[in-house]
Amino acid sequence: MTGYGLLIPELLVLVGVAWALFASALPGRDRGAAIAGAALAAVACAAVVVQPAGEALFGGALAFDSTARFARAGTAALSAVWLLWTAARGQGRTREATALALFATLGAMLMSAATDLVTLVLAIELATMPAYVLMGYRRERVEGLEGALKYFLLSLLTSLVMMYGLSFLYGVTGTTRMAGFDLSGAGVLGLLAVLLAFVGLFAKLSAAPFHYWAPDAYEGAEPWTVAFVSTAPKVAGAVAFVRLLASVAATAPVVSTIVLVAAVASMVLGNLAALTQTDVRRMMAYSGVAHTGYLMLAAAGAGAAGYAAAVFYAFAYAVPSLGMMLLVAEEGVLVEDFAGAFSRRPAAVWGAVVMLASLIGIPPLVGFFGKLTLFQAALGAGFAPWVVVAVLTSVVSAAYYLRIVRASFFGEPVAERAPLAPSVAGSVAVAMCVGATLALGLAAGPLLGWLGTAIR
Amino acid sequence: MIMNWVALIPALPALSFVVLLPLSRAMRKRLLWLPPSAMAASAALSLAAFVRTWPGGHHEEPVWSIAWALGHVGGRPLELGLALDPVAAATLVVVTIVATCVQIYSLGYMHRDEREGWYFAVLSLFTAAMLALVLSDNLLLTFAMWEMMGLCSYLLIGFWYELEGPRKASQKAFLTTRVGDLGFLVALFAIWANAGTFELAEVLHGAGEWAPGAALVVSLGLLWAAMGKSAQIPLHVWLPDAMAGPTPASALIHAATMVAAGVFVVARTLPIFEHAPGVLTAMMVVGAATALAAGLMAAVQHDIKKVLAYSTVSQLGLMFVALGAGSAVAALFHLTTHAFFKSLLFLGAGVIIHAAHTQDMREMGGLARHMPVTTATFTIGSLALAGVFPLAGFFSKDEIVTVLLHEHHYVTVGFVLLASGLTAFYVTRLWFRVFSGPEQAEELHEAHRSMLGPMTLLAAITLVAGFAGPTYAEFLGHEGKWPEVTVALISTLVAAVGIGAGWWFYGGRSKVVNTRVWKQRLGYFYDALVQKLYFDLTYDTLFIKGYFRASEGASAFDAHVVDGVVNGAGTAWVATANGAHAFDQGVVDGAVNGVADASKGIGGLFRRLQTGRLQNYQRLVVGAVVVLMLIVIVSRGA
Amino acid sequence: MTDTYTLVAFGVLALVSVASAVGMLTARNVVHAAYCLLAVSIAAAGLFALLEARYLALMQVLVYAGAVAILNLFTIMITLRRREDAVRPRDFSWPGLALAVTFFAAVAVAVAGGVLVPGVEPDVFPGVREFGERLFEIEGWVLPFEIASLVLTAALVGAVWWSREEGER
Amino acid sequence: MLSWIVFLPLVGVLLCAVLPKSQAHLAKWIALATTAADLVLAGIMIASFDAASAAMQFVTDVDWVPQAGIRYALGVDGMSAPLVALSALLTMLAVLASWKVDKKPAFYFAMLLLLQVGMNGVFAALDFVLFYVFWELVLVPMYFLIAQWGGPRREYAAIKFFLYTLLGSVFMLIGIIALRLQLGTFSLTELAGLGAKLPSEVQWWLFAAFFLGFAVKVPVFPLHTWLPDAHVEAPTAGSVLLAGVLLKMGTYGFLRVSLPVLPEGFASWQFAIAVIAVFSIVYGAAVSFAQTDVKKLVAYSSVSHMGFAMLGIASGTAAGLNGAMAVNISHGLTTGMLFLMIGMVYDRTHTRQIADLSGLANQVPVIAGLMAFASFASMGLPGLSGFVGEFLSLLGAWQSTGVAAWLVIVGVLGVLFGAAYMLWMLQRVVMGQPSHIVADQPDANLREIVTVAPLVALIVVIGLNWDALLRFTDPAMTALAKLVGG
Amino acid sequence: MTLGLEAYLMLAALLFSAGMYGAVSKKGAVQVLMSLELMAVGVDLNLVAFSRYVTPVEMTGQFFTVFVMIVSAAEIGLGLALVLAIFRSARSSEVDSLAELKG
Repeated sequence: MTGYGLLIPELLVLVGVAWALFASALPGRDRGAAIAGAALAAVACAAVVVQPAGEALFGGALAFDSTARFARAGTAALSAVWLLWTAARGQGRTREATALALFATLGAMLMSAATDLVTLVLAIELATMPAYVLMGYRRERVEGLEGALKYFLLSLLTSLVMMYGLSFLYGVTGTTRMAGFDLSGAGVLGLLAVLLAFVGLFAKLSAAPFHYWAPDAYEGAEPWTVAFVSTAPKVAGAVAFVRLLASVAATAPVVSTIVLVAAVASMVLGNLAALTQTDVRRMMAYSGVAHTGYLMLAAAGAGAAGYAAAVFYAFAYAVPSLGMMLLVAEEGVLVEDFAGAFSRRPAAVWGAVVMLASLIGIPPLVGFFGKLTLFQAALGAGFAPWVVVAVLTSVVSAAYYLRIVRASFFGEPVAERAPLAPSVAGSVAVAMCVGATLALGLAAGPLLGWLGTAIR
Repeated sequence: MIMNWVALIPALPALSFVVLLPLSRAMRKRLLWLPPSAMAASAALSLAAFVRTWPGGHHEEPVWSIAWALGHVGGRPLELGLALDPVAAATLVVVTIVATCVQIYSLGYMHRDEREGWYFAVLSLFTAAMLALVLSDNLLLTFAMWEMMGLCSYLLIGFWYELEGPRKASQKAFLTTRVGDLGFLVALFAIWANAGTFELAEVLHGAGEWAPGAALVVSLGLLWAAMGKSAQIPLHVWLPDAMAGPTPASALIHAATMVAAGVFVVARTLPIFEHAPGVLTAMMVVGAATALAAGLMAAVQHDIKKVLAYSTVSQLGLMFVALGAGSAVAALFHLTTHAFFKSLLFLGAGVIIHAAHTQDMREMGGLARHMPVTTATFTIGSLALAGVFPLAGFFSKDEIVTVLLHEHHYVTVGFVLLASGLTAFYVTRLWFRVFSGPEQAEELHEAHRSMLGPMTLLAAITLVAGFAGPTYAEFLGHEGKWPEVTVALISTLVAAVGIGAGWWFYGGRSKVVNTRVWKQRLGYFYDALVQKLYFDLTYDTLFIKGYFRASEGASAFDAHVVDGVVNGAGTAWVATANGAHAFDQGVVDGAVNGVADASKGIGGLFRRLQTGRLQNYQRLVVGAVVVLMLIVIVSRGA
Repeated sequence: MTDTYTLVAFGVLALVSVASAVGMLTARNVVHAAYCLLAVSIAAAGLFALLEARYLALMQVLVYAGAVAILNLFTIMITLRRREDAVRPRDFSWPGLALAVTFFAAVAVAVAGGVLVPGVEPDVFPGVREFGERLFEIEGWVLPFEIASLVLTAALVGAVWWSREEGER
Repeated sequence: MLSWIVFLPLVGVLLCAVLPKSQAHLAKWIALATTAADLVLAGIMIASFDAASAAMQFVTDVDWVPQAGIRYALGVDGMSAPLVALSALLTMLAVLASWKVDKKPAFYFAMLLLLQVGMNGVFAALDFVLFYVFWELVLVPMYFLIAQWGGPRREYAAIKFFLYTLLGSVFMLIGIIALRLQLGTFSLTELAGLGAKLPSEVQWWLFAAFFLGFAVKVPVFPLHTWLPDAHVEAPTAGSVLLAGVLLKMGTYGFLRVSLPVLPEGFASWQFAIAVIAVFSIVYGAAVSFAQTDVKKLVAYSSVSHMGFAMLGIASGTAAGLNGAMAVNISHGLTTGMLFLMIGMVYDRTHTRQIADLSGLANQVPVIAGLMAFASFASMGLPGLSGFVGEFLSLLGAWQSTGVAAWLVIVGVLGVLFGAAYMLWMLQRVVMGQPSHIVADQPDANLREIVTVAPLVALIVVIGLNWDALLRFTDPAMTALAKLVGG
Repeated sequence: MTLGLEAYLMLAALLFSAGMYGAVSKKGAVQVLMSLELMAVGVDLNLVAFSRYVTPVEMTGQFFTVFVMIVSAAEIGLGLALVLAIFRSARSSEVDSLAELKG
């Protein structure tokens, strides 16, 4: 099944998009579209898993190595879960959201396989374009739109800077294929090109000091849309980041220092700011920044182990935080809204505890193994002091994650809340996230094995 | 021939404790016959053991020994063992006889107390511990029994724990003796470090080749422990207060056995002390000082039991003097005789207190006429204590004096004679206060048969025991001889002087003696004695109150400072977070918003499209980019 | 060694583009700014032609000068309710300028110091025909082309969604 | 076999979780059954344990995350077998002690059983990451036990406990990974020999990282401030397990990791640990003397007792290390019993203030007797298990070259101060006239006596026959002492 | 002086920086969008210059430019749509401004 058969998962997602666009004509309208989308995404994920690693396509533009397959499967799975939840709990007209989400998934899947600058840029755009719309999905809520506008303008600025950097990168190396970069002779311009290129990627992954858009955008947007935007593209983003880093790191060592600076800044700033948040969306935004910091700490190690750890960690972050955001969408955006949640929905709250524990890094959950391999790579690269910073900040992260747990277990419910309409599919989606957090923790072996050391 | 029945001697009383422990009060009351009979059986066995070890004398192998492994540390076995040798056999007899007398006596004395069962259980446990200590041939087992006795004395002193007095006294006793025990622990560590075993024979045998300071450390430790247990100055403060316990218990513990354990252990381990001569002299000094000081304090006490308590301290001082002079035999012989007549005196005091319903001698008088047997036995005991001729006290004290003369410690002899004189004085003072003079209590009547029986037995032994001196010495393997005539004369003279002074002050008077006239004349010296030489005062303020304040301070320090510092780190982190958040909201945002609001003039509509906050974000982003670019260029360029 | 014709052309076009860019930034009136932007686009098209990218010049004129500029004006017109709204207050910001200048200086220094390996000059530059052929080669740019089409569709869906009238289920 | 001992309680947890709301009261029976079964298994393990060999027994060793070199390896040797048995025993007694818990019982017993999984796992784990997994796993249930069923300031105490231990353990994680990078393995048995090869500079830093992780748990001054809060606020069963088992994970960490793997690191830190240990002994005793809450008094006493264990460890000699293990086990028994007794008193009088309680002996003689017994045992009276640990630790410290003699003498003072605060507590609480609160309170019922009986038996058995415990620990500790050159 | 690659790059950089200034300082959303368009032009010029001088035969730069143009056009279109959406919803929500409208 070599050759263009490799693209079947992408095609399936495309079919999902089409279905969503013509949903009004197809059975089930919004709900049908979401369910179909979820099913197709799930099948796509299965297809990726089944396919063996194929050789590059389109003259090296798309490489289907194990890291790409891991990211494509992960992205498809995440969006499948999200779509399942939307099908159950989505209010109002959600078929456009389904379409846009699937577009973004497609973009992310391509992004993770792209080994050509042009393809990469286009895939990134395809992944982020729908995100702008999803952020401002509720047309009637002006704050939502304003948040989306801010996000859009800042994101456009950073992607233009990235494109400017990539243009220099192409200019200096003469080729757009990532494999072939040799910046040793390029002098200052080469470094500048790399720096500008990474600015865009930093912004996409919401790493400090380019993370400013995330808290405001998350706060303005609908929690269920934020759930998708903040998690699904992250894995692919990490792969793209790592792939570009790998291609330039050898010949431009300064880049790993830049990445290291950004990593430490993200860890400290992210955790520090999250401590004081009362809106869970802003808290998860800042925690996203912090986790990107951890991820980049491993990538900065510029070793095969570091890259694999970074990508695995992105997935280990994405799964629980998707579950948490979906819970936020159900329970309410403020920490107080979680008060007394345990008496209302014990199972869901237990799920939240598991997911938050994984974000903190409590074993035997997937977050712990993510952090373990990550610290191992970072220590291997001699970043002992920075690992200490990472370790301290993850203790701080325990402080603010626990606030949610404390509220849901011991808080007194402020206002009498109408019990949420029980929905099987909704809780199944959350349950899948919780299950994945637990199972992947115990079965970290095969996952890490699958990731292997594709990226040198 | 296997004499394993010897192990029964300590086992029987221990068994009675184990039997009585789980029972309810009523059940214990019904089984009250068990402890005394167990004790009597143990006494019989001790006598049998004594006969079996006759003629004694000094030879390598103990008559019987048994050992068992307690544990393995670093591969080496940690053994415990019992052994029967002449010293042990003799002391066993003494202890069991006194203990049996006390148990029988207690049947009468304690029968009205509803927790009587518990009293007998603990008494039996105590005796078991003492017997095990006597038989022990292993210093670790000795220490274990040593502390077990401490526990039993704590429980017995604090028997009436509803009252404030016994509660405080028991705690004081336990802690003061434990201060002493620390010395024992250090000695054990040094022994294990040097000899690698606690087996007494091996330890003594190898004592020569130890590291230089080791013998000193061990002997100092053992001395300190003995001072704690045998209430020598400065660790004597607990014994007078220990009188708050039941009198028969005091009779057994604070006359015959526990306090004597210190002397016994030092006697056993004397060869080690020989390797640290300085400690021997120190012991002699401590002994002499204690004998004299305790004697003085006994002379001013009004509580009959306190007088006897200080007298015990003083007599133990004498034993320490004997040990200091290097003669274990003299010390052990005095220990034996003292055990008999002091327990007799205590039991007598018990009867007196029951009769006079008070412990204060000033409210007693004229008991002689109504309690003939008690008076007789008590008189024999007092005379023995005073050191009058045919009685046991005279012989054992003289032996100590002869040893001292033989070792040329003339200064100490002076102290000892002075102390003996004092002893004679306060004994007569006590006798006259209690038995002569006007009766102050109504219907004085003789004690019950079960209480008088043991007292007469002890009185009989006190009469006879003196003459056993030389045979006792030979039994222990030393050549025994009668005290020289000169020494005998001197000590009788001293005793006579003491008794005479006693009679002159307190004897032959019709009305109650008032001592106010003497208080003025002796003035502050008298007050010092009454204040027990200010030992208690200094200990209370210095150690006890000091420790209270120190622990209050430590607790406050821990709750506020250490907790604060460590929590502080956490709160500091949150504070910086709040600071950063405020900065981000207020300053960065405010400035820009300020500008935006100013432009409100052009209609609210555009405000919506205002990109106030966005501007500053974009500036921050571009600023970051520019800064990074400069870094790259500068670093590259340089 | 390039002939004077291209030199002059480059000078003019460069001048025009920079002037209109500055014009756009300093224009008080938003509409004038839109026109300046149009001018920059056209100048850029000229430059592309100079750089032997004739197809791109055409694309630039069609896409930017045509569609995008119109869109700009269109949005401005809608959001302007009164004539004077167009006139915006002076919003010159020193920090902005400082940042931009330093950015330019940094890039300029980098470019000057940069070691650029020029490719071998062909005698005839590939024209629109080669561009067209190369575009759809499998090894060439068909994949980016497909992805670009998807991007456009996504943007279309987003734009339609945002501009849809509320209420229609 | 070991996997059963570790994961059997998980079955109980699932059963409790799935219990319908109406049968919540069945939870305690499920808990009792599972912990009893676990205890039986532990008993069989102890019985069939070959004391002579110092090697690991009942080993199961299978791949878990091969890529990262993490293995699922369980095994016990002379050091961990008694600890696993202690944990199994104390958990069953804790279940018995919380018979009257009526607030969300299913959740409560599920947490208790989850705690046992963690505790058994820590002592049985041979792979360092597995060790770390169980080490952290213990945090979550204990957090909930304190936060949900604790006293008035429970939330603060729970958070403080969680963050303190997490901070310590996170440094340990760095140490684990550093070891993996330096020596290439996570397996504790392999690491034991390899550590010596590391340069002493690295060993110094690694020892410091592990020291921080383990010292928080022991606890050692100045990292101990979480202990009094956690103890006072935790429910009885929580305190029993917290003091009985969780504190032992710290010293166990030292004995299993720090000493064998980093001998030179240990040598450079030896004197410092000895000083801290002796300071903890005296400081803990002094502070507990001034406490007004009896539970806080016992909590601080744990600081003092664990100070003896640390002194034993610092000595590095066979006697000292055996002493440390003896303190571990006997402190678990005595303090566990003390907390159970305090729990009984609290169930009746609903107060723990020493001022309010007095005259227990007359009113509730059985409880008073048992409390006095536990106090004398924890005071280190010969013939009871407390003395074994303290005596051997001090003996080992005296022999050890690394520990100065004067330090041991100050340590011996600790024995005196220990007696002081215990007697002072006994005198005010057990003796004297029954206060109005204590008056007409019922004496201990059968369940309570059965809860405490095994502890009394073990305290006496170990006290009289030291080999009951040393038979297990001596081979392992002698080997360790040789490794450390004590 | 040969009209080399540097000249074009300088010009492109100038345009890009100008656009960046606008993006950072302009108040109105539309103006910011236009500044971003200016930056896009700078990027395109940069790419075409590289294509002409570095890879004249393969014309990679030109293809790159084409796609960059498409993408930025799409983005700007979406941006304007967003601006209009805000405008429409704000106008309906701001009752008082409606009044002005009538006046």
